[in-house]
Amino acid sequence: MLVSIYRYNPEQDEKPVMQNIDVDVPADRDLMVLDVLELAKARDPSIAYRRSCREGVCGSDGMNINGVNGLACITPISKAAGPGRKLVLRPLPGLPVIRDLVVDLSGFYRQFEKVKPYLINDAPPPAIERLQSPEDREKLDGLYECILCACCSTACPSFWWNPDKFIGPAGLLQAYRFLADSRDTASAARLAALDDPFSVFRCRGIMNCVAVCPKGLNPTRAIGHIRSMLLQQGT
Amino acid sequence: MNCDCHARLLRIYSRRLRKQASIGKVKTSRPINLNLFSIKWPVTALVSIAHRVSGILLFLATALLLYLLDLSLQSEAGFRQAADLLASPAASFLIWLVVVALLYHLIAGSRHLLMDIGIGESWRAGKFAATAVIVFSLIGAILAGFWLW
Amino acid sequence: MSGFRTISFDAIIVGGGGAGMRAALQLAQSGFRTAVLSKVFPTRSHTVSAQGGITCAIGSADPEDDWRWHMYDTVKGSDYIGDQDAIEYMCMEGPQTVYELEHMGLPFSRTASGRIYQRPFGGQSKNYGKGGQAARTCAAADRTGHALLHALYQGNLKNDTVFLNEWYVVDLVKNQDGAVIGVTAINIEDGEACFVQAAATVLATGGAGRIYASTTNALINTGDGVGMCLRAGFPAQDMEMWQFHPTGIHGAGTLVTEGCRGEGGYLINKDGERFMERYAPNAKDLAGRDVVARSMVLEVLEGRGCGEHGDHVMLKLDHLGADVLNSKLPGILELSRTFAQVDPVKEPIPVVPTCHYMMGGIPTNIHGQALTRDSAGSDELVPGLFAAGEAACVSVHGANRLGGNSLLDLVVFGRAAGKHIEELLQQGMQHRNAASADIELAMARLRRLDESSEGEGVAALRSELQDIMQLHFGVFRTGEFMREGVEKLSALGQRIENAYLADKSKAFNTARIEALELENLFAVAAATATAAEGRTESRGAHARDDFRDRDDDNWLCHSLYFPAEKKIGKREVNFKPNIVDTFEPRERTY
Amino acid sequence: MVTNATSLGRSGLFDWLVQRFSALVLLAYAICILGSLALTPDLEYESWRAQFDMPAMRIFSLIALLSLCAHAWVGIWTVTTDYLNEAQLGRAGTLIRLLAQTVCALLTLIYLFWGIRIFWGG
Repeated sequence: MLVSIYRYNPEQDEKPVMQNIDVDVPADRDLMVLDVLELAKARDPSIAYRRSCREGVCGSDGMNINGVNGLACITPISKAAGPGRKLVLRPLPGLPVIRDLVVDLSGFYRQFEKVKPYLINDAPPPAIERLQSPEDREKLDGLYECILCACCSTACPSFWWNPDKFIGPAGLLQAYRFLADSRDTASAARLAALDDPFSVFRCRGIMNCVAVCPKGLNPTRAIGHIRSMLLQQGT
Repeated sequence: MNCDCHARLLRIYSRRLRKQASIGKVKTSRPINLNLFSIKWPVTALVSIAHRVSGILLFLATALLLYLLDLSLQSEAGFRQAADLLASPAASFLIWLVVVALLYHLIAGSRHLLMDIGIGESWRAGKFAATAVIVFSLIGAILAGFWLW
Repeated sequence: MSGFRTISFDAIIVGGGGAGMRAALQLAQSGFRTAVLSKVFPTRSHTVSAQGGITCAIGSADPEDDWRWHMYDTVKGSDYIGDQDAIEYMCMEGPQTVYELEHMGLPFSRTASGRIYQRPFGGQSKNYGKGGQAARTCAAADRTGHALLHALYQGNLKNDTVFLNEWYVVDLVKNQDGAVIGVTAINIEDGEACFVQAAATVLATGGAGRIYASTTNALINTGDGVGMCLRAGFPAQDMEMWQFHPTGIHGAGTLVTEGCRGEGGYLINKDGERFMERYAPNAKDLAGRDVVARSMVLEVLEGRGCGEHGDHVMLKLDHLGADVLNSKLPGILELSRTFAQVDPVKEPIPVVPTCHYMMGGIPTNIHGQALTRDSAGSDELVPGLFAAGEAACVSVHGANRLGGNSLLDLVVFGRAAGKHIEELLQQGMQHRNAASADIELAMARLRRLDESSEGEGVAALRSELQDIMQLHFGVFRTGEFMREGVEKLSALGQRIENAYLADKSKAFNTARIEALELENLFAVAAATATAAEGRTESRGAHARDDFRDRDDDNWLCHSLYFPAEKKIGKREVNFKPNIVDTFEPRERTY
Repeated sequence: MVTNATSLGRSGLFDWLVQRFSALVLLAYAICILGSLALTPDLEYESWRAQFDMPAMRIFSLIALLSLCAHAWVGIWTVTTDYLNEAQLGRAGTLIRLLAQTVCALLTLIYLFWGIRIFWGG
């Protein structure tokens, strides 16, 4: 199978190039893109990419696969490229490339940290757990599962254009995860910190984030909920 | 030292440490992969980008529309002049373009308004609505053509 | 210090998984200069893959539940070589640590009354084995590890812990007194090698499942902490004890949680028979993991395996209904559809026992302090060195870990290590000075790789290692076959020492990291092989064809592998809990 | 929080509300005008003029004009801050953006006064 990989080594290359590598893939089963990368790396160990759990829960190997952001470890090549077609692997769009398929995620993490992604509740905790009804807990479904792979934010043009000001779908999903938590008491302050023209409102609802999320989460909807909460508070 | 103050100092210290630890080679001039043609755009994105483009077109075309409106409302003669202008193939094509942009902007905008009230936020509904925007706009463009010519 | 930057902290934690971040949180909260060095961004650590839950007697499912019952189960599960002081501490402190996690924001699933949801897991009983199956595993759907790891990362962000992410720790730095005074580490992003100095160094580097060809473990689980300790001359304990999880997806090795069986799923052979009823008439599919894994292999060996090659069995879940599966096991549906092309709502999942957990590791006491042997053969603390989580062997799991006890182990002992270091620092524990030579010594490995000009590539050597381990040290072991394995390994060891690093570049050179990891994998594999060959009995996960019975007269003890001599010794099991009476060894049936 | 001197209300929510309300007005106005044009194929000057001279229509037109300007400004501001910033253009980004915004603001003002003259000029 022909694999085209974005190569850039800052110590050798002026500019990134697309390198074509022919990888022998077993014909009897459908490999994941990560398996193909591992095969390519066995031949050329200088190819750099991140990976860890290889089962889609750690979020390390987000990359742009044939034009679509996704996790290499749970994207089958049959779905990514189709039979006989070339696999094209590029780093996540819009972020500085450290090397090959490895991007600098520090800006992405900064936006995540901006939303104070932790439970705030200054009341002294009870001797046991804080109680939460199953209905209240259900509100966190579709939010807490985020793996911070950055597939969504780096598929979002608003995040490309204003990576320092727009929090981006991943960060906003996390913001809503805490706004929606019945145990969190800082909603007002959280909302106040989001009511500027950029942090939330740069979302144009284009749904690229929803289209690529490997966990099937829906940041667009979460952002809509944040807007509704801002509206309730602000009017 | 009170507790708050201590915590603040600690925070400042830890930021400095973080920074210190990340000092290394200067990280300027890293390339960014942002070749817009290498990216596959879902239909929802295309519809949204077209909405933006049509908005910009309309902003510029407003001058034309205001001019025509002004002319047509000035006098009987102005009205004729405006009507004659519209009769020329080039101008009527231009007007058709503007009307199409307007229709598209209205239809796609209505989808955004619906999404604001929580309709069409799931991926499936979003794709469906975006496709519907395209279909309705095409029908609108054809009708506008019939109406103009 | 010649050419190397030195960064200094009160305490450093190597590893950003559950144990490391829990220790870091403790220290950051008390204001000490603490840094976590992690080779991956912390939420990419393997804790994230834990599914089923964290076992602990919080009395939500059953208000009568008692931590002593949990302790009994754990001692029995360990096949009696778990240290009872440590197990007692873990089970007793457990509820408090779980509540702390909940207060931190961990989104546990809930019961109708709003308490944390608990599900049944293997090896759990009420009333010291006499009251039937217990439900003691606190769960956040089937994503408990993910929820736990993220909650801990969030807690650390809140407390401004310093994270040195994507820093790879190469080796421990020892001074002439044998005290650990810090580590050498590479900043992966730019390749810079540093000396990171600390009064306390905590190894929370997780397991080493990647020594086997088929494992549920992440690709990063390369036993770095154990490798470092062995290279520094410290012993490793119970390294023969590797848990094979009964339900790894056939072919892919991906984990399918025991929670599936907790929720009512069961294993069937090719005839559709629920075979665990024969092997464990009472607990059935919820017997200890070692028991279930062995039963599965026996079914396959006796020709009742499923599939074209008859090499696996099936996990049946469809009878639970789509609603239960969607609410309690959503992640399993995802994984099965992706990796087995099977929809558990309709069809059973093909599963095989797959390497899952390292019960052994760096021997520690309940404060996380690493132990070695003095010349007289008794325990001695390693000054400045601590370990917690899977890398450590405290030992609460003995010869077999119960499901849900690993998450508990890592938060309880991560926290305990943090607390103890806190005390020591308050008492004035100081940095010890390093001589240049000490650091140079620890940098030697890096230099060798940079100077390598020929030899074999890392990937091929690694897969050879994994195949040897899989073949010779799997679910069933025999002496002769293991001795063959030990020989193959020692030949391989020489080739690994000469591994060739072709790419010498600095920036994000993953080839260099993988070469360094390979040496750790090999160190762990060698320890495992020697210990497995040396323990001439069957106990817990260690099952030998040539010694089928448990031998309490000779082997009711830990094994201790000494890297310098490449030999194993014995270490006494602690049978002295502080509060409860000792649980005496008995025959272990389910 | 990120603030911006050139945004309309300096609050994201305010801008967002302005854009939504103005959108609704413009939608209604467009339907009204396009509808009347489509329904009267042989339009004469007198009826055309009379339509815009109705008091209700004059007010509606004015509201629509104001909505148009507000809607356009929020849109233009969004577009310019997306593409014409330092992240895209380097250091000159702010200057270029200010220039573009000035031009657009002038154009918007021209539209506003021109429109008022058309509808209310006599």
